Amino acid sequence: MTAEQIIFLIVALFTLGSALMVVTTRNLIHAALWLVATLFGVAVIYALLNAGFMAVVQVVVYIGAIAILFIFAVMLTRKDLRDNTPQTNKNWWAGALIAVLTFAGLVFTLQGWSGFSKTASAVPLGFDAISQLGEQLTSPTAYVLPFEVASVLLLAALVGAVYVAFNKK
Amino acid sequence: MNFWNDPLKVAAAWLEGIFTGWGMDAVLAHVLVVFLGVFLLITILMVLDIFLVWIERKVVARFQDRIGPNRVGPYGLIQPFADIIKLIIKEDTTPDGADKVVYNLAPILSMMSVLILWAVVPLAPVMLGIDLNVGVLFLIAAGAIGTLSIIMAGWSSNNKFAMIGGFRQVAVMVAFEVPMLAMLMIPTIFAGSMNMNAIIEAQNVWFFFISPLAALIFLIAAIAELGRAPFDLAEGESELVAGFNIEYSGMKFGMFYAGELLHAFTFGGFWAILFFGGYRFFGLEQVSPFLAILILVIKAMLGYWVIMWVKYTMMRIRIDQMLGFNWKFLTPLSFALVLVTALMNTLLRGADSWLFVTGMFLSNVVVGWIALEIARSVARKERERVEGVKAVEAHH
Amino acid sequence: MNEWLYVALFIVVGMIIPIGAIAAGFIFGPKKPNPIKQSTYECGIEPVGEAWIQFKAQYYIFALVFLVFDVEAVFLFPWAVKLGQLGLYAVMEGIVFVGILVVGLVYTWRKGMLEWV
Amino acid sequence: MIPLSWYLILAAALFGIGLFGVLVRRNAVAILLGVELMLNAVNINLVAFWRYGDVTLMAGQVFAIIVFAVAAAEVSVGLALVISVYRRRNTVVADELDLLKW
Repeated sequence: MTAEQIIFLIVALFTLGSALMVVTTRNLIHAALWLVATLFGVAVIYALLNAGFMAVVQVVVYIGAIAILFIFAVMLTRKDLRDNTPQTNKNWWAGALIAVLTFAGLVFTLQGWSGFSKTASAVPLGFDAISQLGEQLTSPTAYVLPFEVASVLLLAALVGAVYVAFNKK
Repeated sequence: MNFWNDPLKVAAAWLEGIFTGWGMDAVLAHVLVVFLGVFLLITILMVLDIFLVWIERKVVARFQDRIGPNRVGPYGLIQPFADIIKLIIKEDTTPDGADKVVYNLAPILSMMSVLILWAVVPLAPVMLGIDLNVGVLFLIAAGAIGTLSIIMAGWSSNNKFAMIGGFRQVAVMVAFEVPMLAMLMIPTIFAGSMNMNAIIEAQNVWFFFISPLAALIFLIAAIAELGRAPFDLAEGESELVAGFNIEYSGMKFGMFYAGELLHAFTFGGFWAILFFGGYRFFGLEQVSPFLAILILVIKAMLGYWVIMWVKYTMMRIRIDQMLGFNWKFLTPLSFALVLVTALMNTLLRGADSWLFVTGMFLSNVVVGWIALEIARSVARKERERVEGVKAVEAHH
Repeated sequence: MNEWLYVALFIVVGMIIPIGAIAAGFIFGPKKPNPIKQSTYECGIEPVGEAWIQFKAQYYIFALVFLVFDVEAVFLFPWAVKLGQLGLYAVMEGIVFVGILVVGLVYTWRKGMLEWV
Repeated sequence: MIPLSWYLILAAALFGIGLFGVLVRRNAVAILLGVELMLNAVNINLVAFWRYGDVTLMAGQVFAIIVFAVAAAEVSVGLALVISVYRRRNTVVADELDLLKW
């Protein structure tokens, strides 16, 4: 086993363990902090995939903004933060079954695919993912439409959230 | 390649030779050497941090017409070491009902978020730190961890002041991160890269002269990010007592305190790197890496001095004014500046160097002037409105 | 391997050193807890209730606007990197992109949501 | 080298855990935390396919960034809904929001 594989396994276990804590912890602030740990693990996975930009963006967006938003939202709805009623509903075993079946189904489906265990070729020397990204995000023949639509989506999210949560009526 | 010209490579090769001589695996030896290098750098930073306490206290004393620490050692130089011994032998209390793990993790993360910033600092042309092609965003990512540590400290202390202080601090920090993100785009546009070293290499003319407004806004956003005056709302004794770190004592408090000072110095350094040419100074950096490091440290100290100067001459702003200033003035202005810079950069491409610099400088001045005029007219209307209301009230 | 390994080393060392400092404080400091000392500090007044009080909605709005601009910056940074080699159309795309988001900021402003009441 | 399958299995497992969270948690904020996990699982897949395919085709990364925007939109509107519901009904427990059953 190479060092890279060992690192991957450690990070993957860390990520999955924190993810399990996210869905099982009673205290919601702890759940949000475990989410931060999970997302950090995912950022390390991106770094392992040579996607440095994605890794740092993961930290900036998820840990810097989304986790903070979650913590603020928990504080705003704090009555349920420390209640002692069960945090999971009665059908938790059915949920667990569905989750396990989904996982098994996904793995089973993927196993039949010919490219399942292929390995990556080396990144070409001097390849700059960010500059490629910049070019393709603005190129009319590539992804300029998703680029602008993302802006509209964010606008809709901002306006919608402000309207929904704080309409003074 | 001798030690004087490339100390890092020479030392690393020498150490790796020793380690492999002991029969160590080459890759492992390399990692170990890098580990030692990182350890050395961070230790130097911590020692520097100790002296920053002394510098800060001396400078504030001068600003306030005092002498400052002068009893312990020559010029009071031993004073910070006495402070550290005091912090170490102080009792480390944890309040009842605190969330122990989160409470203890917060100061560690706070210090770590500052220390890792130095990973991307290019110290000299041959000592680039880590040559990340996302260097500029790394700054924001580290800041995100710092923000998180403040929320963790505030929440886990089980103290109302800590809670409110932490949340207010975070609200201000995230608010001022928006103009900071925008201002980081401007060196990126000029250099065509997010790599810190590429940004320094591109500064044949310091970016300060090309985009002075960007340098100014970056400084304001950085000061807010640091939580120093005029944005030091946690220090508001009458409202928040000490903000998020009220329950911390001993070395845990020391971590927050030292982290803040080192953070200020680090941002002085980044200000120098992004807008004042980093280690470059009329070709002197090519003479020796040691000279380059000296230049960078002097520039960082000057940046740090400006941050202190602002801190000790400005009053604290109220939090509503802080946030209003950011969202209603700084954010629109910084995005307007980014777009104007992008437009001018494209229009002036291929122009002579002096034309480019003059055009950029003038566009910055115009944008700043328009923004100030708008702010002034809005302020005048607001004042008339308020005074008009008062006049009517007095009339009744 | 790649440069992120060095970043990982920085993170590890950056945590070891504060842990060491705090551990030193833990070793050398006295440990004599008592209920008064352990109570939360509220300027000498006995603490009433718990600290997990409810917060006002404005915090959420600020985090929300920040999130939107943060994600926007993620899109704009690759644009900024490549801008030097692209034509005027790229600048126009950027202006449209930012312009759409500024509409959101103006809406929030007009709704009075940027006020710290 | 790490084969592609490892990343895909990790992503599938993360998706499963997220799905479990969405299905069983009672608190609406916790359900949104589960959705975040699922979106991240998708992103791991997208970036892994980018890396293991032709790296000069940026589609994987572009769509991962779009997923960031989608996640941000989902979280902001979702949490705003939760806060809105909390203000009207004083609860964020999804089981108790049964107005439409009547």
